[in-house]
Amino acid sequence: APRLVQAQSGNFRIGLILPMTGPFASTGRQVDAGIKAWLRRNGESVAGRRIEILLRDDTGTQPDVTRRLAQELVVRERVKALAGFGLTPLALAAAPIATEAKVPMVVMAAATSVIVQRSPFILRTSFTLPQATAPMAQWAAANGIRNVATLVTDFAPGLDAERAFKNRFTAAGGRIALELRTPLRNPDYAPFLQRVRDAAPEALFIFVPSGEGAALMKQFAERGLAQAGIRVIGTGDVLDDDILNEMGDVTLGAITSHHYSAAHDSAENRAFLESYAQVLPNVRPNFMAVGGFDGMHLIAEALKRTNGNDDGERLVAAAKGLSWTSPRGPITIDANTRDIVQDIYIRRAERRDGQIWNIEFDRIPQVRDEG
Amino acid sequence: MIALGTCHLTRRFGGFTAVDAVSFNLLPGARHALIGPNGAGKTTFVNLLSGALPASEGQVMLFGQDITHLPQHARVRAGLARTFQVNQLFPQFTPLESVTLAIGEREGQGATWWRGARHGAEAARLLDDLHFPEADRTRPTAELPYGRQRLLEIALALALKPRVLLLDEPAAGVPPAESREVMQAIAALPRDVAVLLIEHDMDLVFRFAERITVLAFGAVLADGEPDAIAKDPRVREAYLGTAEVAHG
Amino acid sequence: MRIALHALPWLVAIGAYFAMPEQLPLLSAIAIAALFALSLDLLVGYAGFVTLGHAAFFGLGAYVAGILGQQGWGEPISGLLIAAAVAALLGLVTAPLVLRAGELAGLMVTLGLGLMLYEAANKAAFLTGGADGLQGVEIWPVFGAFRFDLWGRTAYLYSLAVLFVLFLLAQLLVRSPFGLSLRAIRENPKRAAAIGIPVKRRLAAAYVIAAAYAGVAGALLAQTTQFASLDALSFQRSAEGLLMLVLGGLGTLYGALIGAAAFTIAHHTLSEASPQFWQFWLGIALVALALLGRGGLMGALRRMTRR
Amino acid sequence: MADPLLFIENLSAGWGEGLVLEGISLRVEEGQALALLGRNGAGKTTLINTLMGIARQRGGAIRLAGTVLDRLAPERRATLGLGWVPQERAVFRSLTVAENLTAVARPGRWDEKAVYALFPRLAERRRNLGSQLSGGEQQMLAIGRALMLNPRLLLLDEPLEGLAPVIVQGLLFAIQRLVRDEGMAAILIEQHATQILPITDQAVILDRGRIVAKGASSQMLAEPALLERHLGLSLH
Amino acid sequence: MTAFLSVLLDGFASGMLLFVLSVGLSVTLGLMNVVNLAHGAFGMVGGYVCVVLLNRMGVPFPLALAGATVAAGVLGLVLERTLYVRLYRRDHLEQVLFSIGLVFVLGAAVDWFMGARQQLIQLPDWLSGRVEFWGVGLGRYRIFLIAVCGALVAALHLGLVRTRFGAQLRAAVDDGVVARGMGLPVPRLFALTFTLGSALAGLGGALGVEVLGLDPTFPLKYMVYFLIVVAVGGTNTVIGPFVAALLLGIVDVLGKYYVPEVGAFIIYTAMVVLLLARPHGLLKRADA
Ligand SMILES: Nc1ncnc2c1ncn2[C@@H]1O[C@H](COP(=O)(O)OP(=O)(O)OP(=O)(O)O)[C@@H](O)[C@H]1O
Ligand SMILES: Nc1ncnc2c1ncn2[C@@H]1O[C@H](COP(=O)(O)OP(=O)(O)OP(=O)(O)O)[C@@H](O)[C@H]1O
Ligand SMILES: [Mg+2]
Ligand SMILES: [Mg+2]
Repeated sequence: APRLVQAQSGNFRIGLILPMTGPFASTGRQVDAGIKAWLRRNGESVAGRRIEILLRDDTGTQPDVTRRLAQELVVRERVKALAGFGLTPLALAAAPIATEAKVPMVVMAAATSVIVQRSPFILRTSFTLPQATAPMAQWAAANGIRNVATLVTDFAPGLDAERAFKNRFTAAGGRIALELRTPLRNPDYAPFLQRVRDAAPEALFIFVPSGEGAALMKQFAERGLAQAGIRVIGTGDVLDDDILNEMGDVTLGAITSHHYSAAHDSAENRAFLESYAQVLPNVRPNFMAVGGFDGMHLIAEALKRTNGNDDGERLVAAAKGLSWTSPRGPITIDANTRDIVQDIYIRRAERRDGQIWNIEFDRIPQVRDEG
Repeated sequence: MIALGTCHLTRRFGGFTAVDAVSFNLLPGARHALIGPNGAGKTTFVNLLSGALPASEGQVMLFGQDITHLPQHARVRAGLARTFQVNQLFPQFTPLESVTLAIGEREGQGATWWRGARHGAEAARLLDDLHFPEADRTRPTAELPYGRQRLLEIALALALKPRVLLLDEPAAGVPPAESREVMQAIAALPRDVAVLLIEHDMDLVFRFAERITVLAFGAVLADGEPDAIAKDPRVREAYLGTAEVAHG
Repeated sequence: MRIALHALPWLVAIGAYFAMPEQLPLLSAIAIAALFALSLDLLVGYAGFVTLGHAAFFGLGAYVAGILGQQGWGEPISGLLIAAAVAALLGLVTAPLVLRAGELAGLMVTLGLGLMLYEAANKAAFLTGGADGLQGVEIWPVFGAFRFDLWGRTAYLYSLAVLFVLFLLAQLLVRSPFGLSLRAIRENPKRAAAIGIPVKRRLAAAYVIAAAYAGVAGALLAQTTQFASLDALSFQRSAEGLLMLVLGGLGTLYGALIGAAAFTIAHHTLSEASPQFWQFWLGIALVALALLGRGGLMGALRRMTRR
Repeated sequence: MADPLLFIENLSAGWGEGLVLEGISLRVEEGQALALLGRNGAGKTTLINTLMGIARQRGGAIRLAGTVLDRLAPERRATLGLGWVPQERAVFRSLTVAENLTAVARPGRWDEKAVYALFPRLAERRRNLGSQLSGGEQQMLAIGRALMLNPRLLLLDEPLEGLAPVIVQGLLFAIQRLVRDEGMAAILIEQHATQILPITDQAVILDRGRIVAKGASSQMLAEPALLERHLGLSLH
Repeated sequence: MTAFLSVLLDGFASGMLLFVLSVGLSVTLGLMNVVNLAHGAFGMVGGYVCVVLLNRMGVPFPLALAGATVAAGVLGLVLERTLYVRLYRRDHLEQVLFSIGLVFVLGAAVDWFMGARQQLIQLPDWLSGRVEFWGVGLGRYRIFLIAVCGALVAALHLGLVRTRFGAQLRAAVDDGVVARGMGLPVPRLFALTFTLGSALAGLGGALGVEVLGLDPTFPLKYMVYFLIVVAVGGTNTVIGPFVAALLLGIVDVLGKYYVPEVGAFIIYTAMVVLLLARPHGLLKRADA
């Protein structure tokens, strides 16, 4: 009968499960490239063990496939860590495998609050929506916006964002004029935006999955909402660096809050951009990429701390409480929640040197998930 | 008692009336022919009787029971069987399979799911009676020559042991020698089975029929003994032309 | 000789358990996909009724079994039976709608109903967990003795056993007069009605049976993975089931098994070898098969053995 | 000697791998009608379908007015002058009667009006779909459709089937006129030999894929024993 | 009231787009009876060609549209001559197998060359922004869509369905063997029509980039919608799918505006109800 063999030498295998095809393929490509960028920069050997990545495609839509892939990776390929996880349901489906197999599971992209609670072996290097959203609500309230409509995609992260925004914004004395949820599939934003126009709020808060922001922003401009005096605020997903530049002038002036912008001004980020460009030329890294980069860093650091011992419980223990300076800024893996604590930036879309960037102009330090 | 009767049976297609208030009776054991020009509404009439088409107006009675609104299969259960002018067969089934299936349905075993089909022997006997060549019985129907398919068309109806049998041009495409055999098999059906024959082959019609109804433009043009029909000038003009009519 | 041929797939399946102890999760996935394809074969292959919404029954079965397990009734076998019954009930309720419309429209009605159920499950998050999937499913050991383990041993043997039993039942069914009448309806519904076959009722029966089968397949998935998600109800699931069936060959029952195995293995191996571009190679395989082989893999096999 | 209109030599043909016809040799001159007789399954339809390039020709030669047809696609044969009335009629179901005629029309004496004059019933049903015609109406349409091609050689596979006696008379008369007066040639298949022998010039009897008798139609009519032997037909 | 009109017009435009995207399928599936689920893939190719012409080569938008149409048409022609010809007489389900395979291949190929990211275009000025009529606003691009689509419907109806060509095509579909026996050049008819269907798909894909976005999952993402339009509209016509697309577009947009909570339910329910009421298509009566 098969058995988990406790190998302490040889390659350290990481099972990386990502949506490499399907509607969320760009997430997978970014995370994967982020990891490759880290390996290129830091070498493939950690604590005397060669890092070996086994990449699997979960197509982004099938939790049972994700689960099966995780199961196979631990049973057959004997990976010592699971990583990746582009979407919440997929991460949730794999969580029991991590628990049962006792391997660390590093969530690099999925962003709903609950995920980390589903297994004591889960660690997160992406972000959570409440974490990114609350500062936006606070900023809006502090900058004289009293009356906001919200528009989010109707799935778990969207609901997280909606709730977080509402709580924080109303607590700060603001008013939610209208709450709209758009379907995940075939969203035609026109009718929703028409309602926003009818309601005439001072600003529209938006969360949509990355990639969708383009259509939404175009519609926003076409309907003349800006002329009607409605501002756009949102989380960074809307103005994803991946396609921000192609989205064009309609984005200019939009205010978003997020943990990473490719325009972040630091030595770490410049180094990251450089190695990333070697992996995926002509593509700007986005917040998914930095989640992959930092996730790889987290695994490597933990492995260093255990001196190459790949016991899952020891790895997780070693990872807890780690702090370092990431391309996005200073971050910490909370020792209790295993979730990420990081700075959130308020950014404005601006044109610099012919390209459009999210330029950070305000910072809320060390934000925790309040999910 | 009337085997099959209609009362003001009407069928319209859009603005076109294909069957126009036809009242018609078929007696038990009748050997009755229905003739008429092309497009007179004969096939439509059969479709109304068998339930393949719903009637626009009027009634259909089978042995005193109103079957106007019964679905097709219920009419078959009640003893009404038909053949089609254009072959309607199961192309991938062999003739033996097709007939076995029909017999099984007749015996009410079509919903049986826990064992195989029976009645193979009875099917073989029926095909024997119709002189259906042995070699053609186990080939897929689609590969059979046309004439053989016509014969199978009739075999399927006979397998149902109907009390009323509607035949829509059974002899078309069958050589005269064989069609005579077929008609003999039909004539040899039990005397209480009523048969309604639609046919354009006047030899066959006058050999077979004891009574003839002529349909034209959806309505009954004439009805009576073969001799009277053959002499009726209206029928000659609309349908028979100058054809010689054999008397059998 | 014939018997040996019939036993072959099952011997292979049992052999695989011993030969590939590390591939059991994949093998279970194949068994479940095979059962789903089998249920489609009854409906599409035999009765000739194409559906694009069969995942509705699969997903319903999955959620029923999953919710039972979540709410404290984790007994697997009764879970399967209840899932089958609920799926059959949905089949019974929707059959008149689907059959009313006729061929192309009926096909699209199945699609529409499937999509509606998907949306309903998405909205009913309190019951289904919505887009996050159903959490906290606990399934008890089979016969109180065999726990669903990490290696997937129990999962595989359990799925295989269920598949085997239902396959035998399906075989009985298609060889019976009932099965013959379904084929007759597929071949020529007009004549079928004229020899006294209640066409709609038979099709409805086939629809309900296929629904129950699909429900069991879904329940198996939920039980062996202890999880259920919206994707079990998705159009993609329906379409994939059809692909497997056509790939294997319609109207043979074995085609469903072979198609499910071939498709799942090809998908798995190709996507492992090339996580980004596996669809290219899978696509080439499907195109080639469609061009070369009439009657799918079963057709090709038959032609080979006839030589 | 000039080529006849249709020249068939030592033809063998069938469906798929199977062989149905063997050693068929025939010629049809312009302005001639040929009766093709034989029991069910004798291969009459197969012969016509081979001429059309639909059944598979396995050996021998077919020439139409000197042009070798052997490898030509069916549509080429039709444009060279074959006018086909298939046994199953096969009218185009989703086309109206008028469309059935005009879609295949080629210039010549036969146009929509001429067809309607031959079959007044079709004129009445002009806007009906092909699938909504009665059996006899479909037969008329199939014949009319073939005439619309203005062919040199008509191939009529049981054209009388399902037609009312009065229509049959008219049609037989029309075919006779076509052949005698317009110089069209025709091959006619019919189960009732006695109906077409009077209007054809020569006759051929097929049995199990071979020609078993051949001769002038008038002569055949005069030899009931021959017909009876090969067709199982007693004339009275 | 003006809000209602505005939303109604949006629905109208959205239906028009749906029509342009699906009309190619009503040609291949509806007229030719080929279950070409790869329809969306031709649309995707059109979309990518448009993006490349526009963004990388700076071709003006109308020319890029034409380029997309031609490119998809040529691709369709090549594939028809080499592959689709072999499938005409096959089972519908085998056509499904084939065309899904083709979707996978083309999707992966596009991914290889262009990546998996969303592709975006910038419209020329004369097509961006919005005009107001009596207080009812409508985007310029949507007006453009309505115009293009109206022209297409008229052209297709008069030039394809109601002509001798259309009758010959339907004859070829009804019975290809007999049609050839009647002298109709069936292979050529099919090749031409398939090319037309693919070209229309390409045009639809190119027109859709601005509104729907574009990535390699495009063919599968919208497949269901194409099928709905053709099924609800009925085969053998382009007016039917046109009405169906309009109806679905309007119902969908109005539903999202007035009862956003019900989400995608509305369009599916509308489809099922329409199908049950008119199983043979919007314009056909059941027994006709
Ligand atoms: N679905 C339909 N729609 C419109 N007209 C129809 C339809 N079905 C039949 N008809 C018309 O009804 C008339 C009667 O047709 P029917 O088939 O009953 O004739 P018939 O008497 O059987 O003729 P035949 O001897 O040629 O078989 C025909 O003119 C036909 O065109
Ligand atoms: N489409 C086909 N595919 C395969 N075999 C066929 C096909 N059509 C005819 N055959 C076979 O060819 C042989 C000759 O049949 P054919 O149809 O030519 O006879 P026929 O003389 O026209 O008979 P009938 O009087 O019944 O029309 C038969 O054995 C038949 O089974
Ligand atoms: Mg008739
Ligand atoms: Mg014949």
